[in-house]
Amino acid sequence: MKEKRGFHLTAPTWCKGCGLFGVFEALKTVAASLDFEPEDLVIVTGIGCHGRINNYFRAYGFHGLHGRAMPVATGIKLVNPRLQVLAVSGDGDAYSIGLGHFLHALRKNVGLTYIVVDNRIFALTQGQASPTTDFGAVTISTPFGSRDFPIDGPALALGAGATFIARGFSGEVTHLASLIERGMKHDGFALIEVLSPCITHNKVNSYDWYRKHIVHVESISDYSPRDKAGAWEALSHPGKIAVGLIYEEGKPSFEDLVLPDRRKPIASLDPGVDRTRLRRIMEGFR
Amino acid sequence: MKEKRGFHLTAPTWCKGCGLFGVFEALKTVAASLDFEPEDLVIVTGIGCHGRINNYFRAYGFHGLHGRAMPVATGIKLVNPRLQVLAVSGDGDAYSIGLGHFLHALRKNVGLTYIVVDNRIFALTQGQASPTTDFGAVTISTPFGSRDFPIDGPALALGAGATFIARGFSGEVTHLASLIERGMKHDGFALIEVLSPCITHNKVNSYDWYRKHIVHVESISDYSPRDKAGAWEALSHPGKIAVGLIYEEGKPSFEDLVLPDRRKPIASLDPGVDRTRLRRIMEGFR
Amino acid sequence: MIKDMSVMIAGKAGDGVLFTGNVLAKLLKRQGWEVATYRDFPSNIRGEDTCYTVRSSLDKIYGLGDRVDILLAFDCAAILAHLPEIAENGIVFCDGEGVTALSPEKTRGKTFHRFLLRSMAREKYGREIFKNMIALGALSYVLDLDRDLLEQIISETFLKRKGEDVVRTNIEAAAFGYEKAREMTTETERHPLTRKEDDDRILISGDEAIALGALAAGCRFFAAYPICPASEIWQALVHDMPDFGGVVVQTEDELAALNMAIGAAFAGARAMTSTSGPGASLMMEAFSMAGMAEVPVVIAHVQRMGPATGMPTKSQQGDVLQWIFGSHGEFPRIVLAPGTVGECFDMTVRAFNLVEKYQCPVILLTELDMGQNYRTSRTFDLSAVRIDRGKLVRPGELAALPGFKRYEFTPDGISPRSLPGQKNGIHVVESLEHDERGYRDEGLANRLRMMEKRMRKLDGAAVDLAPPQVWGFEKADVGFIACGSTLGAVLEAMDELREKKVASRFLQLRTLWPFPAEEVREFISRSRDVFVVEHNFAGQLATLIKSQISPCQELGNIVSASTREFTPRAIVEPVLKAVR
Amino acid sequence: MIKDMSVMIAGKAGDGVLFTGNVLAKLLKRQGWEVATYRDFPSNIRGEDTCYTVRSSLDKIYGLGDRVDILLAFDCAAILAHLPEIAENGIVFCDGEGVTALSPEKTRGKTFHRFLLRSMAREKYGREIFKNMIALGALSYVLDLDRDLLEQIISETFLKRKGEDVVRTNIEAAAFGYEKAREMTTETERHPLTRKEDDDRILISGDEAIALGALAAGCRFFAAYPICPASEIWQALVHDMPDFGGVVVQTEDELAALNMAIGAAFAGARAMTSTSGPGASLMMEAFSMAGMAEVPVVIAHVQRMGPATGMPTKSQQGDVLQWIFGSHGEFPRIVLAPGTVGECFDMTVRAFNLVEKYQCPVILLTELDMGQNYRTSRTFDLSAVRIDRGKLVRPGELAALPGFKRYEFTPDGISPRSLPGQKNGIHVVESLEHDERGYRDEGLANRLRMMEKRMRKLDGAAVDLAPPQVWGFEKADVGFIACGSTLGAVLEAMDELREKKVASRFLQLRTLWPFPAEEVREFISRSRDVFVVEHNFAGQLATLIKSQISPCQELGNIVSASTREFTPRAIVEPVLKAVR
Ligand SMILES: Cc1ncc(C[n+]2csc(CCOP(=O)(O)OP(=O)(O)O)c2C)c(N)n1
Ligand SMILES: Cc1ncc(C[n+]2csc(CCOP(=O)(O)OP(=O)(O)O)c2C)c(N)n1
Ligand code: SF4
Ligand code: SF4
Ligand SMILES: [Mg+2]
Ligand SMILES: [Mg+2]
Repeated sequence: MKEKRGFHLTAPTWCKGCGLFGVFEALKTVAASLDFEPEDLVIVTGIGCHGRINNYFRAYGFHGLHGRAMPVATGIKLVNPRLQVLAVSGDGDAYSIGLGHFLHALRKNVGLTYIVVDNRIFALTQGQASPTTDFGAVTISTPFGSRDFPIDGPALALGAGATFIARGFSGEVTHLASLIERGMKHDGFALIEVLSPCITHNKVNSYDWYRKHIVHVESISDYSPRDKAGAWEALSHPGKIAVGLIYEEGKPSFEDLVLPDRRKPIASLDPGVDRTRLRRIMEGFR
Repeated sequence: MKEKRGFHLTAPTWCKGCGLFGVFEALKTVAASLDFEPEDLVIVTGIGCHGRINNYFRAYGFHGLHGRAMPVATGIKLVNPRLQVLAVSGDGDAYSIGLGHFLHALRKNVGLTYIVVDNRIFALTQGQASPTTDFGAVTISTPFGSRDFPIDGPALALGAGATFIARGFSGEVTHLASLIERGMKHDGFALIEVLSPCITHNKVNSYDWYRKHIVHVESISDYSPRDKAGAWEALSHPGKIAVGLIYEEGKPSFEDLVLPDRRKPIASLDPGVDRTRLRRIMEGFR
Repeated sequence: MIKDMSVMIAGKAGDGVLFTGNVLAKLLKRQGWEVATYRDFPSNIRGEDTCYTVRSSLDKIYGLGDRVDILLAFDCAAILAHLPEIAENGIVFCDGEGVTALSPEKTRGKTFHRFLLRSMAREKYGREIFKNMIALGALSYVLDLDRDLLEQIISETFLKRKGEDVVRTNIEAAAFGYEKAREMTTETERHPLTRKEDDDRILISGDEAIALGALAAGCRFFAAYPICPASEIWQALVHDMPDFGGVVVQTEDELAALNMAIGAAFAGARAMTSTSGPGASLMMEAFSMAGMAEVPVVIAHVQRMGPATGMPTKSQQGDVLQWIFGSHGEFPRIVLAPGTVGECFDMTVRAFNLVEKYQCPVILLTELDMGQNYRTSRTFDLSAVRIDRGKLVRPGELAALPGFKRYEFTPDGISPRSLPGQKNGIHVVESLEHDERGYRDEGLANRLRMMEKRMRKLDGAAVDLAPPQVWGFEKADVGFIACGSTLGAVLEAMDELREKKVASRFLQLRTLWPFPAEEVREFISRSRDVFVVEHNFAGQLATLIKSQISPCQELGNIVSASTREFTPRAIVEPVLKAVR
Repeated sequence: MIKDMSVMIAGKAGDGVLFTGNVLAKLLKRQGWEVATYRDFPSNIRGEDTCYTVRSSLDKIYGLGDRVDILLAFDCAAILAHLPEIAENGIVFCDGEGVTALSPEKTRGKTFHRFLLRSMAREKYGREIFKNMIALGALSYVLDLDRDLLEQIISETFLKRKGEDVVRTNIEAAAFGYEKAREMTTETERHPLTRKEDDDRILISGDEAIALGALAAGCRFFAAYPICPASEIWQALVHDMPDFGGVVVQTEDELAALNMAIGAAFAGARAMTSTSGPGASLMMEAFSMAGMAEVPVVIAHVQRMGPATGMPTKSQQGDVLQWIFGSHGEFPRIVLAPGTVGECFDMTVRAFNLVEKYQCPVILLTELDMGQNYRTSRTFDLSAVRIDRGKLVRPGELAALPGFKRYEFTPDGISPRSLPGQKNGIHVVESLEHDERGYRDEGLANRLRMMEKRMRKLDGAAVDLAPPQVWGFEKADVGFIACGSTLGAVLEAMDELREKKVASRFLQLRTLWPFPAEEVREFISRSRDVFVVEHNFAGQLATLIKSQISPCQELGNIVSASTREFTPRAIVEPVLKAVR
């Protein structure tokens, strides 16, 4: 399938100007350019505005529970590693309620592409603070200003042993698409955080605001995504948000490590009754 | 209370030689040296061998659910910031089921001292792999060798924005006590991970093994726990485990940030009916 | 004279339907009328159908009824969707084309006005958003509402946040709408409402009433995770909590929320969390712990439609049995189900006393319909609010005790409670089975006594619990049993039935657990036909009743899995069918 | 001739009681006897009392009975604890002092031997650990067990892992114990057991039987988080799963475990998780999702004592209602309760067929007593195992479909299922309310139809579910209803009652939900006195029955909150009291 159209199911009803449109476009571009069919892709989503993507994107989809995209996606990948399993969460979904799952899928290096659409707000629930909301920000849940120090997803991922960390911006669709594409090709867990304005509930972190604050790592001289110390350094500038491919390393993926035979997906096994083998096990109980 | 004895309730029934004895001793030492009374201390524990400390240590205690020590401890601290709130978890409790809570309490910089007794195993449940179990280790849950890449608690904490990170060893009680003491004096969240052998279910990571692998940061020339890059570097040597005060920074604590008045603990408020104020609020619904 | 009147405002999410409805409701209330509102809205971000009904009456009303007199539609889709609900002689104001395309049968008896709100707003004020004020002006003409009151509400709404200019323009837009409606309608099409004195009343939602109750009851710790339709409790608390010296914490999830509230309660705060369906399921483990550890925590659960993520903006009574029979292991619990906004307040106050007296979790179980919609109510009676902290021992008392036992075996099963920081009160709160001092104990004898002790705590609780309220005739063949937000529909169904010469009684359950078996058995035995009315699919309340009253005669069960509020009609019809 | 015999081995955690008991059980089984074991152990790490009872019989037995013939105690505390249980003419072997201190009334009719296992082991082999082999040797003397068999078992146990030397020393230690016992006891004190041919039988626990059933049923994905007493299912699966091409994943918690199993099931695996009390409560949200999304997932729940962390090593039937009435929202579910190890196997196989046929979560509900204790059983019948994947469409069929609808409205409510990767089968599994293709739909009409569709799925399920099994007389005044691991106690109570001229019948519930109302109603109506027997405090099974059978006559309820296994005596006594 070399056509973006093949993945376009219907026009999204996100607010006009929402960053999620950028993510949607980037995803379609990648899907077409990687040349697979809609049925080979599974998009597992969390609950939030981001989660509605299943209704717009043509592919198998699993719109599950808030914060639980990771274990669902892991289950799918292990049972059928031939599938391209892409998970999409929001900052609340991934970093608040889903934080534990996120880091465990990451450290296991499960072969998933995880797109965290970070709009620094709980959008679908009308605008409460999220773990990435700026300190001091006034939201409906923090009328006197947020008193939580925000989480930096990529920094956390680095500390947790991630093998692929990228950050994109939904205002730069082509760049974002290139990051997602690389993430999809990565054998193992790929985190792609997307800076994505919520124009309705977050008036501060707008497109312009992001444009003023982002720094492309490509523009840092001698930057190498293979250098962990450099990656750490790039993520340590308050007020400057590093975007681009921040870190990458090679490590066996979870499915390679735990599956008896990756080329024989569990999904295609005949669950027939292997009486000989079962009888042998039963002998052990004599 | 300047006496260790005052905190000793009864002799622990951990396996003879268990690292938890070292933690127990260190804690009593600190409690006596910091000169507060048993009633000023609350120990919140997780479920696991470590959690039994409430039965042995004289102080208020909360032995709650597996993985949920952090929110319970946070609730206590906010309601009565005068209390010294100490939480004790195992590696399973803190880094497996409780990982999300751990990182959220940490990033909020709640004024807790969090001792994670890391024996690299689920001990109480008879020896399954934990998130810190070595790659390849054979445990009852991983008869063919663990296929998970272990988590490094301090590294993760650094990535998550911790303000105090230390690691001790239950084979070095005095050193450990000094770290805990510093942690208790820290205004904000203090993580103290303790390398602690489980002599029953983990035959590999023994006292000797740890002695061979630990490196005291104090012995690194020019090491400063205020230097994040240095801390990162100290945590990045495969096969070498950094112990000591790894990182420290000053930041307001959560209770300072969110409580209307820290000196008027909620616990001591009279929940009397402030009819004037309530009536004023009700006026808003006319 | 018009005594009862329903206005529906319908459009798309994002159209300002909510704002318009809220102002109208407030206006009607200030005019002295009783008001009940109903929002029917999608969980989508924008673009889908939404509507807001404001019913008002000179008499006390508890629910929505089942008739719409005036429809103000922001588009034609809204008309098509709601036409069947519109009463004979109803009036429809509609923006957009298409009204003319409706078949005469459908529109017979109803008056249609093309009312191009959007273009008017754009032309006159350059921005569509003023359509809402124009609409409000038009409605005040048709209903002959007090224009001074409207101006007053407009200024209350905008002055602080937006300044005088905005207030002025809005007032102007309302006046413009008023004139437009006057030009358009004949005098006979008006539904002028009489004006009464606005007495000591408020217009409030169930969620807001719970928040107010919590503050009144001394709740000083609130931890929660955002979720529809419980977040409104939080919204209502968060501004005022600091003034009371308390704190509101947004946790990372619901597991943390309940555990944190439990920690806070242990440390001495009156503590609470609130949630809805998915979050409630996530709280089941800590719920069990609160029962075991005897920590006093209040959980407000505003039910939405399940299962799973379900329909976050639709109401249902689908989670009733979970709180009664859910979670692992056996422990005492109290489940309260307020049926009016007034009861939301009262029962919240009561909940905080019960929770400390009985030292077991207390659930305030309401529904989205109750939580998010508005009702007029007498101003809540603050003088009746009393704080009873139960067996919380004072520091002085502790010194006198020969050795404090947190889980002491007492005749009533309730043990003294000390707080961390108190001398001589040291104990462990233990999630494992424990002895009287709180230390782990797995002995058989201790276990049996501890189980007995915990379960016995509620044996005498009936005196403190809200007993069922019986409405209607002393003697009647038909009996209803229901709880929560179906109350309004049941009461109006009773009126309709009476008109049809069927007398009925109604037992409103206000405490679901411990189950008031005596009262219910007695009620059932005095009725020929009993109908359990509930807003769910499987008949959870009926299941509960049958499980607790045995032997029990056959019960009728009027259920509705509808996404909309229970209507009197949905009750009257099956009853008539059954009894005739 | 001795036909029934119980041996108890008692000591402290860490003493090797478990090992000793296991070997004895295996030995008795190999000798041709029926065996039932019972472990009573603390959740502590070491030092607390623990005991292991091995009952054996020439006849079929399902439970432990309530008598101990021989006690082998590693210390005197054990004697004091268990003395009341020891039968007339019982024999006690005890290490340690103190036996002599017992009052003559207490010891009357029982023979006591000081048997200094520890010092013997230390003296002879330098290590206390050999006390277990010495004990086993002594028991084989007293019971006249086959020493070749014992040697064979010793070598099976140690050869692979520890080598020949260890085997040899252990065999020697056993021989030594045999001789010591011979020196010590008189011939009349022996209880020689006859030897039978060991036929086609196995000795297996419920957890192991479930694991085996899962492998046989084609389960190829297992995700779980460690918890007593469910981890044994995992232990039994983890070694063999790779050979079957499947995978076992240890997740970070129970929320992940069930969600991951759901993901795996969606992708096409037969998938399962297992847990106990606290973990089950954590699974409630995903349970609801499986119901909503119609994903076929099997959950094995081995009940332990709650509430909260409770007593992790004690059994209880305290979580029954949670699976039936728990979680938020309403959705279909199937709850199976095997009563024997054979049923653990059969029902697990059945569960995997049911789950794919009905596309709703299936719960295998057992108890610690069932899960961790051993019973002899016929070798499981593999020839009867059939795999039925329900409406799983094959890729070929998909191409022919005019547009695949995952949630198609079908007459039976069950819709076709495609797997990701299959062409023409694209759909979304949706946790929100959805249309036939799986896309979010909040319309009223769709909601009503979808609810109906899901709830209708089980209407015809009775044919596939395990019907209740009725044991005992066709006509009898006394009827028992029970499920799960109380079966053994009920059956023996029936025998005892028969001896006392009270005839009884017993309806064993094997499917708890959907509730087999017809069969239960019929059974109840044919009995004068019905007793619901269950291992919990509040009578959950009785509550369930009353809620489903209405009107329902009064039911007796024999409950036990004891930390120990249900005994026949606990049933016989109340029944005799009630019926006489
Ligand atoms: C268990 C549970 N708790 C709470 C909710 C309510 N909820 C829905 S979306 C959401 C947060 C969404 O924030 P985010 O993940 O950042 O997504 P966004 O809407 O910003 O894309 C919450 C709290 C839920 N659905 N489930
Ligand atoms: C919700 C829940 N799941 C599982 C368990 C069982 N469980 C008890 S302790 C434990 C792990 C203990 O490991 P760790 O935290 O490292 O403590 P340790 O025993 O090693 O000190 C588990 C899984 C539980 N109690 N609760
Ligand atoms: S509310 Fe925010 S995140 Fe959601 S669709 Fe609108 S702009 Fe996007
Ligand atoms: S099992 Fe391990 S962690 Fe637990 S008490 Fe024994 S040595 Fe310590
Ligand atoms: Mg967001
Ligand atoms: Mg551990």
